[in-house]
Amino acid sequence: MSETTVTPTQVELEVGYAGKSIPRKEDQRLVKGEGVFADDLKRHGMGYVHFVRSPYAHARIVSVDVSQAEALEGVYGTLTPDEVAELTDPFFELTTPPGSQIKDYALAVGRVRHIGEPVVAVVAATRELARDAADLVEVEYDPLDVIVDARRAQDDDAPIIHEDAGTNVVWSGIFDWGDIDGALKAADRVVKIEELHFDRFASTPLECSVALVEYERATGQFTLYCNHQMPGVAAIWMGPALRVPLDKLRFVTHDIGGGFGNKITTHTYLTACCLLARKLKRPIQWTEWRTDQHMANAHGNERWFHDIEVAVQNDGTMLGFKVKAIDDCGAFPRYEPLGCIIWAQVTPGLYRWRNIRVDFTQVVTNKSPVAPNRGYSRMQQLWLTERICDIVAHELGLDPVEVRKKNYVRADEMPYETPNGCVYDSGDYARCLDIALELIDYEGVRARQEAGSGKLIGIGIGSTLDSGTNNFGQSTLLNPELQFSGNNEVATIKLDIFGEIVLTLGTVPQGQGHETVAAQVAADILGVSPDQIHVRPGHDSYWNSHAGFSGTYASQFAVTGLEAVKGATEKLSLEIRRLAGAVLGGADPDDIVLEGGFAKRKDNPETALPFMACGAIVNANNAVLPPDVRDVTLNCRYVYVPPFELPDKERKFGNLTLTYATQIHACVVEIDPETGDVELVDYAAVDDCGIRIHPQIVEGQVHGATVHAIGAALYETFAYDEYGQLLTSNFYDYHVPHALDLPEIKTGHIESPSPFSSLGTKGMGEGGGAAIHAICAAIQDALRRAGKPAIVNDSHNPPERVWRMIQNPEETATLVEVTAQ
Amino acid sequence: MKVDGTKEFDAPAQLVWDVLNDPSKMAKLLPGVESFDVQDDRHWSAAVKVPLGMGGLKLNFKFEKVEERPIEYAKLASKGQGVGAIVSMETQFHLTPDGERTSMRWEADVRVAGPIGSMGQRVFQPIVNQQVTNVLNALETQVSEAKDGGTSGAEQGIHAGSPEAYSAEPDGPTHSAG
Amino acid sequence: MLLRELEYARPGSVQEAIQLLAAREDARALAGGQSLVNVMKTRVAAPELVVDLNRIDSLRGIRAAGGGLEIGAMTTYAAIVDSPEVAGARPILAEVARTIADVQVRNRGTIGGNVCSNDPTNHFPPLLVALGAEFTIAGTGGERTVDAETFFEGVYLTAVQPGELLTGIRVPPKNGSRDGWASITLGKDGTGIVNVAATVSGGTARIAIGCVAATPVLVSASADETAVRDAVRSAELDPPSDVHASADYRRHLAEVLAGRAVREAR
Amino acid sequence: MSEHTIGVAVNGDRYEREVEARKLLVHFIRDDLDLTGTHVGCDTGNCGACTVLLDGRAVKSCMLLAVQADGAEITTVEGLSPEGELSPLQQAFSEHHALQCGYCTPGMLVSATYLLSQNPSPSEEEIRRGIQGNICRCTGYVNIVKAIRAAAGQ
Repeated sequence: MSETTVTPTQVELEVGYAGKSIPRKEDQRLVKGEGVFADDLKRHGMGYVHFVRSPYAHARIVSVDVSQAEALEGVYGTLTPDEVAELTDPFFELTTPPGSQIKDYALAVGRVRHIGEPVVAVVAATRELARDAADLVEVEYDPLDVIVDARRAQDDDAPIIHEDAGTNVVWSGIFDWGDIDGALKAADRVVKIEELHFDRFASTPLECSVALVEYERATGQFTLYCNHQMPGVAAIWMGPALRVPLDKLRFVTHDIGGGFGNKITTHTYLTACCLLARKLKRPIQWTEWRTDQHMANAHGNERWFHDIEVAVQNDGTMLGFKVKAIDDCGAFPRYEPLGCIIWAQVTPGLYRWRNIRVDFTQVVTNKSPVAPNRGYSRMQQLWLTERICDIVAHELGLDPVEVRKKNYVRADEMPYETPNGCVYDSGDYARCLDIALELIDYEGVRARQEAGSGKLIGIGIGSTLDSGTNNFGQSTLLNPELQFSGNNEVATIKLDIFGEIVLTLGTVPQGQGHETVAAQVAADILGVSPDQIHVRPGHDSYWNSHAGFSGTYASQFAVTGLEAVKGATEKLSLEIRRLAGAVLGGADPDDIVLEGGFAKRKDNPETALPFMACGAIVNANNAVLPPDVRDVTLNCRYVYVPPFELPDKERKFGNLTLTYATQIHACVVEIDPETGDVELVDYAAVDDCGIRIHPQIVEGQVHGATVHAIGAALYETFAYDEYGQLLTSNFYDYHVPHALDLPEIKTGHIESPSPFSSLGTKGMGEGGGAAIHAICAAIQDALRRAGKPAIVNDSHNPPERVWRMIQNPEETATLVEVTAQ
Repeated sequence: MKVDGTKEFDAPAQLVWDVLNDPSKMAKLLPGVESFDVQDDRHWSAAVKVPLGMGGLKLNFKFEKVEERPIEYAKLASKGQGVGAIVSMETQFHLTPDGERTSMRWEADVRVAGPIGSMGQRVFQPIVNQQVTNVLNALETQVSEAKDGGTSGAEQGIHAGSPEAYSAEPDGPTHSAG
Repeated sequence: MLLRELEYARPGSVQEAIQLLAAREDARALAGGQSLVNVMKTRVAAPELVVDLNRIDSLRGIRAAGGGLEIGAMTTYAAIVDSPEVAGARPILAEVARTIADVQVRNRGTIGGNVCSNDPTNHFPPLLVALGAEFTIAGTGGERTVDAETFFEGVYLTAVQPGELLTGIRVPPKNGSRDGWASITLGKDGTGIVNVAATVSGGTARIAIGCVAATPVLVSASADETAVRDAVRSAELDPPSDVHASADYRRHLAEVLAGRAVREAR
Repeated sequence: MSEHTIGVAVNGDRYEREVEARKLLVHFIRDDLDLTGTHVGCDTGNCGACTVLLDGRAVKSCMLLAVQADGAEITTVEGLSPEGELSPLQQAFSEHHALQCGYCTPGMLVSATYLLSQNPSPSEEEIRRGIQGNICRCTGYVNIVKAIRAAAGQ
């Protein structure tokens, strides 16, 4: 089942590119080092920014003195908190009062609330000088008590991080679907789990955040060459804060060195750069360093689950569960509290559970703000559902494989409506699981476990869903005042004067190969090869090929992006065929076929109009045009709008997302019983994302998402000490997987076409953190097989934690209680 | 991080107290002091270069005596600021006279903020140990000098990089988490 | 990434280097730079003068000497990995060097830099203590030799004084002994959590443990695993606690790894 | 300010420039020579995005001062293939989808080039060891290993 498509180097000219792994258009420039990343740009007279950052997790700013810094030769100027407070308004908050009273600015105003928070910006002629000057800025702080543990944020004696809000709670609400109280009464047993913790980590794209900002005084126009991955949303934050209309903020991206959601909330820095460009009358260049990125940009959401109660029948069938969740969003909400609802896209995981109550609270702490991170908010929920499966199975003495199969939504139930109104479009979870188990030789490993060896062997399964194409109406379930709903994406395609086909996307790719995949879809419609379609790299809001939700996030390109490409290209195809029909003797557009760069009459293929002629006529020779095709522009913009409705705010009910790709992963671990060191010895990832346009790219996304989750499970953690000091601020201590850390990752797939997208595709790429769930399950399996009754209660399991579970399994075993009734 | 320990002196408590409460003598206790300035008997400051192999870490320290009960107890707060690091320290001394000898119990709570704080967690504890050992050795020298009424010992100073500054100290620091 | 202003000198001889180092209080020797440059990027270290040793040829090279080895301080990890002399005399040096970080670091990083920076997680300090290496230090007053037990003085501190230079390391002959190494790292070849080196000779194991105190802790025991573990358990360890491992866990690892290093010594 | 005149040959072109002693080699390559294929992905020498060949050996150019490279021959990603063509490794990276965002790719290609120069037919373990100093956040290294094997004719 493990498959890799070897790409032919020569592509034959033929119709039917979709579904084939053709060489990526992006690769030519990237393998030669000719990619254009934001830090590669330079401008005459530009100044380099260095941010002076807080050494404290929580402190009052007593005074700021930039005089020495400004006096240094080569320094162009500074930006202080007082200036920011005067020149900008706080960024708008998505949540309800009192959380919405939180004031978030480009620099720390009045207080610092996490380590590394930018306090002053200094601009100088060189990077080094800017840093020299930053060292001369004097900031006096009065340290305040800190909160690093989200569980303490609501205590009476907890320091209040945002006095304007008067509480550390950002958002709080209860989601109640079905009848969990009835289910808990009716069930044979109730399994109670006291506490589980989903740890804090981030995908840490290798390219940090960057911007080069120019300001044109004549027009008040800002141009931001940057690597923001969702510029439309950045503009919505920044325009009002800077008190400028949105069109005055032109965003340009080109190649982006990975995003994974971590480049959605850089608007604070971009705003500071805008203010500096305007104040200092010169282009401003900002490059974030890795340590800064770790301390003060975008962590993933950390979440605590308390008082879980699962209603279970003796045969392992589960009726549902209830839980109290506390989400830790760090010092500022920014994209939050959207994480308080996004999880609900996968409320019951892959399971047929009808009764679920979630009491959800999000709080601020003195840690780095969070941002959407690959698998955003769903992977926390999916980790919970997977932990529930394994803990219930082990406590009841059942096989986790059988428990999953018994509870999975079945293929014949698709499309399946979850208790909260989401619609799982298609899939066959049990079949995917069988494939995954076969790939790791499940029976063989079970036999090895029985035989025993020096190492503790464990098998784990992670079953997840990658929900793609958000219905932004879900935000109204958090805040009924918000005016967001649905989704959209744009593509524009034109046939130019010399016959070039130019495709412009609204998406903001960061390595997903959009240029290639979009060209495949357009090529099939236009009857040309993908080589003949120029897809503009990156994004430029001046192209006017974007809409409010444009961007690359939330596993949606294969649906929103490609539907837009398809829509625009079909429009262009129709225009070409109308034009050719009119020129070639008045044929009906349906009687014209596009092939090999010609529009041909079906009844007489020798009668054909080359695309070049089409482009030339419309653009430069239009006096010859027949009157009924004078509306043809050969420049077609299409906005794709998925079929969503507003959710029911009262019941918190509705379809929150359009497609659900499936990931079923299985792994084998070997644990050194003396040290707790976990070695991943076998790994299989089975994916079902419907129809695959470019199988190799899909497989690449599976590899990437898997390794992010492996890193989170074993190595990566943003750990803080009690004073709010980040202990893993660089790649020495924040260990991301290197080549030697990983086994070969086997892949398999099935294709269950989505009934909700015209290409049968589903968004994919985020995955659901399946490796975290699989590795936790495998560790628990190994412990149980060794007679240790421990449960894995944390998503992050470094050697010492595993060693402690081996030494003292009771410590976590006592978190679980099973009552029979 | 909290460190504490005890130290015995072959000198009367008053003498130990005098050394501990004389800023100019205190200055000599600190490793790598480059300059020293006394504002009043409760406030003083020092420019310090903490010796580290890859180059000294320069910090400007301000000291304040926040509490004292002669001759048995004193509490000092200090804060050192430098590039990449802010070191805050709270130090307490308890002296118990034992005839011509004195027993000193001490506690220090050291906090490091700034980029270095996030980098060197595993090395703070040994580095703090080293510095504490230095201070205790220097203190012993000062006390015995004061007892002898001479000054020569202090000036020969314990070179921060010299081996004797770091020899294992039987009554050196112990740790508690923090 | 942005260093403070500094001056740079590139001496061609040890004598010249020592003169430069002795003349300026804030001068630092720059060996492979795989640690020092990093520290300078943070500006926590900011030497005013950097004395680059990379063009002093006499500091490089590995020589077989009386069954043992003489290794120049500026010999890179890569050179140790590839050295036939090392393979013949003390192959453990190559086996350990091979696990330091990665290819690029091994191409620049030097054994002298490794021991002089003396970070508790470094590989060579415990290894060279176990092997009983000797260190040659040159200064304006001439050369002196220091044994491994006294060379390492504290975190980031060694017997090399300001104005001095480590020029070479002498590793004694194997003489029938067996050398072993065991470590737990953060990921494969990542930051060390605990490192243990052992040399077993005539039924006695000489064990040096890294990252359980400011300097490698030397323990001797009879060479069976139980005795080794007992000896480590009763040794005076003062392990740091950090984000990767508590002091207790490090203490436990020291014991387990010491047993393994001895058991697997070859 | 301490300035030095240095001479280097990068991808066969000779340059003579004044540099501040404190300037890192990677900034010299990117900012002074405008060879922006060499990237910066961290500030601690872990990620390998800045890997170049210095006198034929793979090194991380963020861990050297530019002045240290005086007199050296340097190869960056821009020098891996003749004008207009791809090297077998570059070709294999594209064919096997060994890159997604492409940010680590220049350093990865330089490390892989170095590996094959030292060991023309490496095992999978040797390949992984050879790229251990290069972090990729997109591919999980699966297809990178595959591409290097393919370029080595395996």
